[in-house]
Amino acid sequence: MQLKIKNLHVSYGNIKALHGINFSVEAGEIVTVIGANGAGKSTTLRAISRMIPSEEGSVIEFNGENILKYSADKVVAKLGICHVPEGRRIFGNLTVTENFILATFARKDKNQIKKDQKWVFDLFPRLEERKDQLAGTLSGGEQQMLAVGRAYMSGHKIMLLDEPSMGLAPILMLDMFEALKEINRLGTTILLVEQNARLALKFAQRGYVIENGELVLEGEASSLLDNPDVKKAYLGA
Amino acid sequence: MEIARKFKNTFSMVPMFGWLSGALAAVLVEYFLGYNYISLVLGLPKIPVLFGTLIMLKTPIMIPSVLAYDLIVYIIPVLTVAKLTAPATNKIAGSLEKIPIWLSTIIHLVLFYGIMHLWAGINDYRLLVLKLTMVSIILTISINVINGYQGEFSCSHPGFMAVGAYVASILTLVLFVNDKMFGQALLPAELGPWLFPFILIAGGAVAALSSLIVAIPSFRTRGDYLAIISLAFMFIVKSAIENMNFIGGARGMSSQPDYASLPVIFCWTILTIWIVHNFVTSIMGKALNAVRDDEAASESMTVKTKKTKIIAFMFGAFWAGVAGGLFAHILRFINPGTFSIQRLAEILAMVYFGGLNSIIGSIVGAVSISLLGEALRPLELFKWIIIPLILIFVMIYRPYGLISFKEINVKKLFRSKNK
Amino acid sequence: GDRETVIKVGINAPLTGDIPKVGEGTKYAAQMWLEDIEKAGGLEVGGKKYKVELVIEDNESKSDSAVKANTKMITQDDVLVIVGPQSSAQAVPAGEVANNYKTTMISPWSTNPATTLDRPYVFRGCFLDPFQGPVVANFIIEEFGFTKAAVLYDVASDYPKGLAEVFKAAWEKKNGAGSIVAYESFTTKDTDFSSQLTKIKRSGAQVLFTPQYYNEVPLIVKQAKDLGWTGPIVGSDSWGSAETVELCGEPCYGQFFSSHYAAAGAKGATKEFIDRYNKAHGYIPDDVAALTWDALRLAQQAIENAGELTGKIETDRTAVRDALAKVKDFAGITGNMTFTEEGDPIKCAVIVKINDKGEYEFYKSVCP
Amino acid sequence: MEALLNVNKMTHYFGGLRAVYNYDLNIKPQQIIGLIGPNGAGKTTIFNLITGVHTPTEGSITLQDENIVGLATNEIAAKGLGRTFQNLALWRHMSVLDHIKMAHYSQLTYGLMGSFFNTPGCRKQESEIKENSYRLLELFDIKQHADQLVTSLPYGAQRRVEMARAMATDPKILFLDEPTAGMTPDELVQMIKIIRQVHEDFKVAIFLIEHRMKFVMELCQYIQTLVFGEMIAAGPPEDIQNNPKVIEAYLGKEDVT
Amino acid sequence: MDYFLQNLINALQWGSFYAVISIGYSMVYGVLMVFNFAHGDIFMLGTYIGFAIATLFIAVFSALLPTWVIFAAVVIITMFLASWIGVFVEVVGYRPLRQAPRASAAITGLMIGIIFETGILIFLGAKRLSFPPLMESHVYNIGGVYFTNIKVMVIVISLILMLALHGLIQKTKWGMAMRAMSFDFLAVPLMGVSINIIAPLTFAIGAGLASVAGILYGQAYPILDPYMGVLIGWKAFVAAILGGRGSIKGAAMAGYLLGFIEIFVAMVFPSTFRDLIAYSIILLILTYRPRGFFGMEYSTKLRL
Ligand SMILES: Nc1ncnc2c1ncn2[C@@H]1O[C@H](COP(=O)(O)OP(=O)(O)OP(=O)(O)O)[C@@H](O)[C@H]1O
Ligand SMILES: Nc1ncnc2c1ncn2[C@@H]1O[C@H](COP(=O)(O)OP(=O)(O)OP(=O)(O)O)[C@@H](O)[C@H]1O
Ligand SMILES: [Mg+2]
Ligand SMILES: [Mg+2]
Repeated sequence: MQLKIKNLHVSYGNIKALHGINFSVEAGEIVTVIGANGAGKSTTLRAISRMIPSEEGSVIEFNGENILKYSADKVVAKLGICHVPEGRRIFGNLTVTENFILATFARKDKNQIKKDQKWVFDLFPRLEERKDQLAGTLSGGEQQMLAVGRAYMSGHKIMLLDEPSMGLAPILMLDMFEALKEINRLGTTILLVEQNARLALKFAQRGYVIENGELVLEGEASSLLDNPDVKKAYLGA
Repeated sequence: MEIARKFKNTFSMVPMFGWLSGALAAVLVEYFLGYNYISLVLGLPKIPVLFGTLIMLKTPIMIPSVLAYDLIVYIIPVLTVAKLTAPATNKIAGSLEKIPIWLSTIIHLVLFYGIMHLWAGINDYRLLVLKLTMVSIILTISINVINGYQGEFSCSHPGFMAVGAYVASILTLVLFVNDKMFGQALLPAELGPWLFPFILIAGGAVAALSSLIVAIPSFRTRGDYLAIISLAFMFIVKSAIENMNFIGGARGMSSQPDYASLPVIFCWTILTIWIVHNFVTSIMGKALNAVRDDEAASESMTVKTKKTKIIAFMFGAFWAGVAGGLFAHILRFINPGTFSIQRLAEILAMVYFGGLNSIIGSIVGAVSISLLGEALRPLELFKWIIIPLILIFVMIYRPYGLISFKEINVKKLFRSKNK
Repeated sequence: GDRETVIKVGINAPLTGDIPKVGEGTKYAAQMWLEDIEKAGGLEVGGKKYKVELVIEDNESKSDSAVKANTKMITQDDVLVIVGPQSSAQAVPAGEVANNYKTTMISPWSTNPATTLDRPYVFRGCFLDPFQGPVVANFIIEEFGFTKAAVLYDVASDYPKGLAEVFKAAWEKKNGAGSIVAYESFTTKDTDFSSQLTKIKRSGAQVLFTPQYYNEVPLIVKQAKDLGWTGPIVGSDSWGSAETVELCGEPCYGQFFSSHYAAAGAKGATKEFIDRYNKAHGYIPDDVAALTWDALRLAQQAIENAGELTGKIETDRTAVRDALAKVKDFAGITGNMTFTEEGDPIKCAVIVKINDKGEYEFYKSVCP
Repeated sequence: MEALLNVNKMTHYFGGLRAVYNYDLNIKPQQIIGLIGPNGAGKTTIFNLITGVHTPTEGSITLQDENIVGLATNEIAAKGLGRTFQNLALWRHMSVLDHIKMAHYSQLTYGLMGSFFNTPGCRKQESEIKENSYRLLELFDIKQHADQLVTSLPYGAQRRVEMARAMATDPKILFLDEPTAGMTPDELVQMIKIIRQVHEDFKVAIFLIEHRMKFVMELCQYIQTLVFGEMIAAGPPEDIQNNPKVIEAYLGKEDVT
Repeated sequence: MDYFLQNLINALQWGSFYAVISIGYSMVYGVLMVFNFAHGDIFMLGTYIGFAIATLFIAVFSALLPTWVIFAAVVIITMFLASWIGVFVEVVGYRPLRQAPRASAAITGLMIGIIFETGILIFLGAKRLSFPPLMESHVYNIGGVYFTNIKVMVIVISLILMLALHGLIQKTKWGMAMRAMSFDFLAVPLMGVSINIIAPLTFAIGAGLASVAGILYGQAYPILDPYMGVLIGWKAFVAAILGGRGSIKGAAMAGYLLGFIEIFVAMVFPSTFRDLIAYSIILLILTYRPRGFFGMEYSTKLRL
């Protein structure tokens, strides 16, 4: 079990967003979390990458190690958990290359960094063409590629993806998922959050469904695709 | 905790009218018994001026006496009268609810003014502090229009205030006073107090016009850059006045007539609160908020953003100018140095301490900082450690200020608490 | 009432703000005075000894604060007399308050005529700008025989600006219009005067007059030297602080300024005061301290001369004022004083030379 | 039928970047038109050009035969172009009700003095606007949130606030920029319903940008496809769906939505 | 001509101070997007620390070590100590307010500044101090243009500092982290970078720069008082923003510009009008260049 989450509670001020979530992800798997707006999907990812604090009693373990004792930057630097946040959050005032350099801030393995960089540019040739451009001037799809590539560079034992398809043209969406498959094939576990449930379930091996901060369903992706409740609520009958 | 809850329960049914009655009782007690009996018995040299804080800090031995004084003169009368008369005052409040709200507001205000008048009448220092505090209230509300409601970081307020102060001073000196600077008065001095409101308005109007220097660049630039423009404006005004020798230059102007009496200032404060309240609660005024939160969206929602910005600056500057005019006639001396960075820091402290986007917040901010500044006088230097520390804590725990995004609701305020 | 009558003396001083050193000198001088009174068991008025209290208020170097401080001391603390504020910017508005409440106020250091003008209750302890300006101008003309002078002053500050104007008028009266070849200014808290000094140097001026405070003088003198200025630099009473030369060092040696008193080589009561102050606080008192001391002694004499204290503060205050106005030939440590109608003392100015040891040496005395 | 809005040969450059080239548009009353195209094709830019946020480098825009190029955004909006924003542009410190009220700005008649002194005229108009606002809130099913701050609302509700706000400006044409971004299919179905209802109740024309083909196909009578600022295809939904150029540049082979 | 050259040197020296102080300001401002109203007082405190160190070193080592060693040692030790003031200000005044409106952080900065001023006044009394000269001053005269070795040193060291800082910000990954933080500080930890290290580091560099400026300032204008940082702090604020949000290059240029305006306006016009004209020029510049010199257009913020 690579990632194990037990009894995860999170609140924003007085608003309780997660009420005790339990799930786990095996190494090399692609797992998706689906749910309506505001269900708590992004919150789950943020809790894992320590962008927000979890409440007392929550357990998040990575390869048996307690994540909660690390701060957000250590989670990336020490454990190799990378997070593609909602809304991309690329650094618009830095060039594409600088975004990549920054992602490797805590890494010491110079050679591997070079290899990773080359691999990312091979995966997204568009980025290599624009490597000296300010990231803020990239188109939406390019920014999304940068966000994924950058996350990959910061460490890639497991990648947390928050709605990578948001606002992408259909054709780009396909490219993006191809790329993610490739990343997974090379050994990165993927935990994917998506609004586009059909796409996500087609892509993933297993899936979880969150409603109002609670886990309500889990199972093989294909079985969820056939589940009548899921169909009705998330796939559009 | 338990006590606090009990206390709250006991007094939750006292209406505003009841509290005012209590305060009136307290002030009457002080007026008639304060000097000759209570303070004498307690061994105080005089009636303590700001609830005794000054005496306490200067001579700590007096602390028990002062506390006893406050208890006997203020706390006990206010609480007992408020509590005892609650049934009666609730009835009154109930019947006041039936008359038009403006009438009931006026009744409350008259009562409130009466109390203040008595309280301030006991000692001229109190009176002066009260006057300057009210000017601070006007000033803080007016800067809140720009920095809070409209969301700019404007540093030009001392400049607006200076313009208002100088224009009003020049007018009163030219029109009503025989002085060295402008010679014979043009009008009989008896007219002065009657025309004083127009003079203040003129000061405000010129300040409002001068604010265009900041408002017009604000079409193209916002935030930090505008902060610099407004700061430059402040320096420009100061330097311009220093160069105008016919109005005294750096030396300043003095001998303004004594027109800024307590009732005059009180009326202006209430007028400011009333007009600014009306404005910021109307759609026209809420456009300020819209422009602050998202200018582009406002444009697309038909809001005239340029006009709105100009209004915000001119409106804020107008009241700052009025406050400046009042200030000049309280102090009866102004010089450019009065309107400098130090004043800016003070105004900013008041508005951000009190709370953005809220008139009550501004009142609270102005009153607390003004009174704190006076009350901590005996600490001399340490005052300037304590006040900043308080401000830092407020900013950390309430980043928008003590009371922010909250408007006055007169109806609720004066409501009868009979359940 | 049954309250004990205590004589309260208010001190309105800039303890914080721009010129805290002035506030400090004021406070120390006042405390020394109080010590003396206490040693004597109080102040004797009309055969009765009264306890004396000091009420020291900070005016933060701000005019509104000075007004508040005066109002507080008068209406709340019931002070009998007020000493201060020091700078004209605060003394002018604060004097208005004192006069309105018919309370005697003595500003030790304010040289602006407006402070006492038409205010029967306001006095001062020093000479005025219109007197000092010509004194300096005449001194330079007599001493050096120069005909072209430059002035450098702070336009935003009341005192330097006023004095610069008076000096200019006096100089041009003697040497003709245009004999002030450079009349340059800066703003409070500026520290770089290179542009103005470059201009002054180019103007061909033979002497530079700069009526600035002790924090600017060292900078002006040093920068002038750095820019190749070799002529004398002359100042006014605001140079009088011991810090001027301490901060300035050698470049200031040999310069002249007009003042109320000269510390080096002082004799008698003046020396006594200087030594006592120096012992208590570790430095030579500046003119502010000396003038404050004199102002307090003046107040003391007026109170003693008032006849008797009725305990009714309004009456007593007026009695003190009348007594003060009558004071003749008061022997202060900064010179002998007699008040004019306006409440300004007629007293001599001293030209001080900063000698090679950096001491303030008496050079000559100019009397009106 | 007479055209409401006419855009003719519009071209726009951002510095050296050609964002829109030779673009034509013609909207008739009550028409629903869709605009699709890859990311960065210039769709939002077209919205911004028509609504006056940017002024086109070349070309003409007329609204009911009146030239609107060069007018300020608020003037154009007041003439009847209401819009929503791609990334939600709500006023974060204002309540939902205030949002709707604010959008009535161009209809205010009481003037500054009216608002300073709270004149009867001002009070009357403000209460009328308030009533009207509640009506809109009800229609968009957000009345229960009226006094809440928008930031505390769920995302879908925020989108509805935006749309209600746009309707409050009393538009003749409603511009919607990706109205279903980030919505679940379920919510998407709801949104289709709301838009249909708005279309019927208010008799407005609608011009919308979307990436969700299901939505576009179902709602629009006419679709334009933009690639690199140039229109590569336009026509009824069926034609577009099967247009090989559109498939190549935008849709891709597999149906993913 | 020599008149002009003389003023050019004057302006270069004076502008150098504005430039160094405003790049220190711009460090913090550019990264954390807060107005650091405490910066002027950090400069003041840095100068006092420099004073203490310099006095100590001159007393103890002046016979043993050459001047330049003492100078270098004083600069380095002062920088090190002063940078902790920056860390302190960050931790106490700004960290708790990271999510708060920027104006609130500006107010805390202002207040921390007042505490520093008053603190110095309480501990050291009202006495002003004179900064000891770290090297002997020589006046040179070339063709009627006077300058001192101190002036030259001030200008040279300022330029070196600016270039070094520019390199740090543009070329190193630490600099990238700082710039990234100015864009979106919440996303920075996702890169494995701790904002609780970058933010204080930025403040520390800003404070360190301020203290070097303080030492240089102490050489040229050797009078220290608790309020010495107030006006210069506000002017650095003007310069930092005039230069453009977060642009070190811009802040330096604007600093020099401010110095040049002040010197040359006084040269050409009557000096009483100096502030009036100088600030009118700044107002006009910003009216026509509403984003300062190098202010970057934040596409994410401008796009609809
Ligand atoms: N910064 C925040 N402050 C307060 N509440 C928040 C914040 N972020 C999220 N929430 C609330 O927490 C809950 C869960 O939000 P979350 O962003 O995790 O949902 P989500 O499933 O990712 O939804 P979406 O599909 O809209 O991204 C929602 O009710 C949301 O309103
Ligand atoms: N203000 C601006 N300055 C410079 N370039 C801009 C500006 N606004 C947009 N652009 C550029 O114009 C092009 C078109 O952008 P636009 O926002 O119209 O795309 P879009 O079709 O709406 O894409 P998406 O589907 O991703 O929203 C992009 O390359 C963008 O970077
Ligand atoms: Mg989410
Ligand atoms: Mg778009």
